Amino acid sequence: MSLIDETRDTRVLPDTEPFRLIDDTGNAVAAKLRRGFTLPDIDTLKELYRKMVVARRWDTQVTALTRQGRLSTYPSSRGQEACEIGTVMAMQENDWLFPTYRDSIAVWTRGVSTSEILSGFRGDWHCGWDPKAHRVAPQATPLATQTLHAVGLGTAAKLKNDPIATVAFIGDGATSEGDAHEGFNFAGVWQAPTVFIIQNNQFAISVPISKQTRARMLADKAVGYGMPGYHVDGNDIAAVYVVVSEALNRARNGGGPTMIECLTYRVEPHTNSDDPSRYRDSADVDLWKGRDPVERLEKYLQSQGALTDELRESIAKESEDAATAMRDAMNEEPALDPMELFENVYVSPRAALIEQRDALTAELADASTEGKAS
Amino acid sequence: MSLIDETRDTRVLPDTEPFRLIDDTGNAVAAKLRRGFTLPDIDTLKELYRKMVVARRWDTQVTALTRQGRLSTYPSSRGQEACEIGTVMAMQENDWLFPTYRDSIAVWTRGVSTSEILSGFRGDWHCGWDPKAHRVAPQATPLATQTLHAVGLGTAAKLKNDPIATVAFIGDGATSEGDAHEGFNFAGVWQAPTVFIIQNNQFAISVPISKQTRARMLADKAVGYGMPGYHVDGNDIAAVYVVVSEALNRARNGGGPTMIECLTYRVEPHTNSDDPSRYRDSADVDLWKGRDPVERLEKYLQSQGALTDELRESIAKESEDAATAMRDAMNEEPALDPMELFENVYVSPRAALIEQRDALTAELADASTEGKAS
Amino acid sequence: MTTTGVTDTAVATTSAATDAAEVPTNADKVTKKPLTMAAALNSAMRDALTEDPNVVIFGEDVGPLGGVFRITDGLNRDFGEERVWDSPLAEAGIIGTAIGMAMYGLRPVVEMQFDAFSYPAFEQIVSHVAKMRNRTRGRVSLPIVIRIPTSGGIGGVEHHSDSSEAYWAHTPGLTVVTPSNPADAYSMLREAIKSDDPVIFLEPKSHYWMKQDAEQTATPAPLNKAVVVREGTDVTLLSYGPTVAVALKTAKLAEEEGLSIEVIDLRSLSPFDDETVSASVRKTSRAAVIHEAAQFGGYGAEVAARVTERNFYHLAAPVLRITGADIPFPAPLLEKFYLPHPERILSAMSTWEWEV
Amino acid sequence: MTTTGVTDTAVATTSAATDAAEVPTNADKVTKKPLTMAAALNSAMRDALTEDPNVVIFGEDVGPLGGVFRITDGLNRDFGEERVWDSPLAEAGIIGTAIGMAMYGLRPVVEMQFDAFSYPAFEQIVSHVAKMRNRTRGRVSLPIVIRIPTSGGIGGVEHHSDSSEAYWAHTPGLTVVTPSNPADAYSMLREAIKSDDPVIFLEPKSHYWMKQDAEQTATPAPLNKAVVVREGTDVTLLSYGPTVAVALKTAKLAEEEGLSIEVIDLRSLSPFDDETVSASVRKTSRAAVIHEAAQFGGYGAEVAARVTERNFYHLAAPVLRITGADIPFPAPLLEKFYLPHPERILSAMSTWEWEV
Ligand SMILES: Cc1ncc(C[n+]2csc(CCOP(=O)(O)OP(=O)(O)O)c2C)c(N)n1
Ligand SMILES: Cc1ncc(C[n+]2csc(CCOP(=O)(O)OP(=O)(O)O)c2C)c(N)n1
Ligand SMILES: [Mg+2]
Ligand SMILES: [Mg+2]
Repeated sequence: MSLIDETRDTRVLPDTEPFRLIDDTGNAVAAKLRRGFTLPDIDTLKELYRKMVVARRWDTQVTALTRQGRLSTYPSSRGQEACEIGTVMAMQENDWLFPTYRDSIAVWTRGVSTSEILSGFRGDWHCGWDPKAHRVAPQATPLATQTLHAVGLGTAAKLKNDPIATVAFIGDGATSEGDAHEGFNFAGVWQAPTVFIIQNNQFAISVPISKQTRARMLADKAVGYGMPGYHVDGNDIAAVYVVVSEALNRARNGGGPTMIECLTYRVEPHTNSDDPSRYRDSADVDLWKGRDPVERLEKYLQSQGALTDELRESIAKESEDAATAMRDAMNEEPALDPMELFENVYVSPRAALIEQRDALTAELADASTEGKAS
Repeated sequence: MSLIDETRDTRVLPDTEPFRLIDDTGNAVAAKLRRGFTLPDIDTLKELYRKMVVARRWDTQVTALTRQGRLSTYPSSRGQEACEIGTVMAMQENDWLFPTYRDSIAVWTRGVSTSEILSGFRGDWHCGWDPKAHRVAPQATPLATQTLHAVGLGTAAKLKNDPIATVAFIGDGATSEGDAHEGFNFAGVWQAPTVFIIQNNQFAISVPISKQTRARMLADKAVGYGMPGYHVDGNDIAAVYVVVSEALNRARNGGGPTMIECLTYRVEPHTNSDDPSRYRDSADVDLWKGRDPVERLEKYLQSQGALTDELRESIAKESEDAATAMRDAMNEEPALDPMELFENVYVSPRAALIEQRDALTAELADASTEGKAS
Repeated sequence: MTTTGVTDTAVATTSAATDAAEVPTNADKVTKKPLTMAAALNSAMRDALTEDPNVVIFGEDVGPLGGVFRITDGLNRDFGEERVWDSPLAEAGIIGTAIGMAMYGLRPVVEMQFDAFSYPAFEQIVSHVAKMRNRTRGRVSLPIVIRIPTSGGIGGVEHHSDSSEAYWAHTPGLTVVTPSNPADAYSMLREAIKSDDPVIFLEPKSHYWMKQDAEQTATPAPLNKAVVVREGTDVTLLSYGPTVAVALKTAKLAEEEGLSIEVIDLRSLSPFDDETVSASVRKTSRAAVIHEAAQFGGYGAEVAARVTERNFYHLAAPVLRITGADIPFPAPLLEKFYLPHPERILSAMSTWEWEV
Repeated sequence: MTTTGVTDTAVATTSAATDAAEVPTNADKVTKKPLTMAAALNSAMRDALTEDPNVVIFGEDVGPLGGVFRITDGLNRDFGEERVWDSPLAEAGIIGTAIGMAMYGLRPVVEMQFDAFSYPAFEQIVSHVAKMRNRTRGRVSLPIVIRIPTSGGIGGVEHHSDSSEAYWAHTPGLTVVTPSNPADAYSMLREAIKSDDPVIFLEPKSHYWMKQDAEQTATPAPLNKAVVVREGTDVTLLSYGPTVAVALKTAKLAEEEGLSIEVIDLRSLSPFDDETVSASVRKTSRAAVIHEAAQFGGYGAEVAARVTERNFYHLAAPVLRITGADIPFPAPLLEKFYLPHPERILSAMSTWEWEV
């Protein structure tokens, strides 16, 4: 069961037509188009649906709060739920996730708490959670740099004979960076247990994919690294889930890395401070909104009579709980301790930093005695 | 006439068997293996042979002088004459060459004088020639960086509607650098008139190609950039010459970039200070010496009765002239003017540099009055 | 010694250039109406593109979007894809291709989206942009302008508030400049584009929406000169880019306390205008330098060292450095504790022994 | 205050470590026989690999070849491919993967083949290695050692003689150290590998073949301390890495002229040992700093600035900087005009006003 010839003849390039199990209209594709993959069982699909709906509610709530100016910035995952949730649901507990700023719903679905995630966007600290507690690295901002961290961590696990895999999310634009190439190449040469999920949402802020590569598709890069490359419909969570699951199993079993391009679309602005009207046609956005990953699975489940009222209700409730938790998290005053600025830079404290910390302490004391806000 | 399907269906990957027109034994390959290419005419082949023999003599002489300790370092081109000369001979006068430290014989064959080339290795200045006079960039040391310069210059020419092409030499090891990826990718996206000649001599100092990539071959990277990728026998100058010629023509005519992997071997140490016995078997070296590019063409010309005594003599004479010119160049005392250190850093002179120059002038004056060597 | 005034910076905002539509299209206009630094920079590129067909602009999002700060707003529309375009997302690629273009006679003006995102291009800048002319004995100059929105003050998330000037200023072969007001932004960028030497052009992003009146911008100083933006007798405050406004605020406060502060806008970080600075320091006998970057090995170290070397016996007290702490730039809600401010500067000066 | 002696550096050579075969395998041996800095470094890695299974070594040519300077000679053979191996040729890749390994509990010791070839890794070092611990509120430390053969003096062609310390020292989150002799090379590398903070370890390549006698290496100072390597009363010469030997030569010459020079080997560039340095400067009242890198914005600027800040009223003269000129490192035949040497240092000191 594979998208590539088992002889690992990497000359077999992925099909330009993205692989899918459920099509735009919510119908399962013909068996011959499934390339030996089987549709996840109905309970799994229901669970994937639940997670997508709740994650979208969560994302919608953050976006709303950002519009109210309560977060400094937030890059929405909307429209990319199939890639984000399909991937995370395919991961095992000990696998490591290396997300970007775009992948907050993946981080949240992986188990990091809302307020820990909000730290970075609210601006009280860069990364609010303990990466080791959730095996989720900080959301990377310097593009493509995280691919190498994922390969390094995976290689360390391999050296220690720990059967885990690492997942690196990366955007279409970021594939143009030198670090993406080095990440793919080190993974190939070292046969790292790393799965690269390229979320091709067709834009890098304002720049369309056509200005990032001349290749037919990004998955065509895989052959140049001697690894399997898959081209998947990123709005079909069933396809994402089975393909990522296969790649992760191969990785955990010593089969090396995989590159998976998930074709999707960024329906929201890049961030709240972006203005898409300057660079793209709203008609395209509407077209892709019509290909919504959540609605697609919903249609399928309906057609299978699997979308019971009770399921709907429990999901609705879970969604509202998520939104409430979010609002509560926002209403917590973030604990801001300026002295912490000096605590985490080095393991071993430095005289110079202690001097600087004491100077700030004194300054704040003066300011408060003078009743000034520093 | 092409190694790739004219529909530019980049799914057609290069053959693992490198393309050649003349085989190891010096015989022309069967017509069906020529993929529509025709062997260069006999006069062209004689000229290619002449240039290779003379270039090798030149290279041998530099290597000898380096062993005598008269040059600080010299990375020999020996065994790579087919790639170096085949490429340069396919170039037109207005094309630009972007060589590396490895490609001295290409630079020399392009018309840069021996003493201008020796400057860098002798250590009197970094680059001894005027890049614009020969359309030959300085020999790049920071690996893969020159690929981007070649793409940029080619793109500038395209913007000015100048029908020229640029050639970037790059080694197998350097393809692992992020800049190689960015060079290939910018070339693809901008359809730059740039031909990338990857000289796969199978080693990066001590590191074998197997530790640089998991791909079947480096030419498999081309599809990931939407450009044609060729896999060529780098010891068959006839093949290198026709393939590079086609790529350059396509580039000059708006057809965009090409990646050409020339499979060859570094028969000499990396540089004079290297010790290959630490990392490779001398049997491999002997094997590849048996595949010598010069001898291969020599055998073919002989079989065609084209290698007349008169041709041999004129080549022998030209070779000796080259060696003599080299020795003479080495015997020139390089003009060393410490004051020049301050002249070329900026177009507009700076007060601080003038102060520093004057300080050195004074120091040298003192030293000489005190009869000290500074 | 040219003197120009500077209005205090408006509160930082990352919203789009509202007056982008009425961007002036030539230098005169710049000095005729109040305009933002964003508009002045846009105008400088617009005028350069108009005057010299070899000027090209490319980088990430500088095309139709007009850059994330809208500094290249309208240029792609008005000059077309062959003069102003979006490149692939790769900073080494942007600088590396600019080098090749400059070798062929173009004058690329490229943008790094933020300081921290120039780091992938560090090798191309340090090993090639800075060294090409010297390497080729003056035969190949690289007239490239690298625009970088610099420093903090806008509540940017991690990697969006770095100040990278110390890295560039230490690199021989580079010219490093930074404007502190719209008029300088225009004249300095115009000069930078005309320069045959590569220029690192640092744009204080917190000042993009700073407005300035025409009369204040009469005679712009040359690119390589520092400027006394406020005269004083007791102390010389050396500032640049975003800290010029801070220095001026400090001088106002100090005045109330009867301390007369002379404020210098260095403008050109490399080369350094020793003449203007030493003249001021010899007059006041006390100096302090202000910057946002970390103190250790920061640009202020060079300022303090050379001011002291050249004026040691005229100094009544050590040159002070009021800078960021030796820590990574803080998260948005904590940056106010990091950025140098007037109270901090005044209290630092109060540590000087005043009876000497 | 620990005192160690340093023999003058042997003429630089890039030939293989002749005594690689007899490399000692533990610390004791190091102090028992003369050995080269190359052997000391090799020994430090060998002992670290032996003691801690989490230590791994990788980089370009560090495997079977033992590195272009043979510093990792024999380690791949003796510890195997899973502990010591050749990586693909990509510096950002080397640092980036080291980061991931360190996150999982390994302690990578990686090599950048020369300073200038660390520049492709600049973003990974500055934006991640330096910031990860702070970013994660101290939850993720990165115990990585980045070894870089630094500086000139071996007639290297372009890009092979840079001194990059100023770039690293200005970057909060990094620890930057450089040994000047074999005993320190051993003890400092051992400590660096044990440190949970990332360390930039600069190895003066011109000293790789420098030999040292056992008795001189009795008690190595801690990693973060400067050391007085020669006591004196009139002037404090601040040096590090390759310039320590130059400072000692200068002190010898000065002695003949009746000038008593105290020589300090800074050893740790970040953090800076103010205590040791200020104590010396307050004793001598005059100081000069020596380095190979360009002067402008160089590490010497920080040294001059902080020594002056902390000891202004004890200084009889400005702190001098004897450094490389503000130009790219010269071609081999011209480097002798660039590198700081004793005569230049002495004549610089002669510009001080001596009657104060
Ligand atoms: C090295 C680097 N350069 C530039 C940026 C600025 N930047 C942030 S997001 C972005 C676009 C990324 O596009 P893509 O990789 O497709 O990810 P997406 O935002 O679409 O998920 C850019 C240019 C950055 N963060 N890092
Ligand atoms: C960025 C960079 N890293 C490291 C080096 C050091 N170095 C010089 S040549 C070389 C090996 C290059 O191998 P390859 O690209 O195959 O070229 P070849 O020498 O075989 O022609 C290395 C690692 C360098 N010059 N530049
Ligand atoms: Mg995208
Ligand atoms: Mg090679």
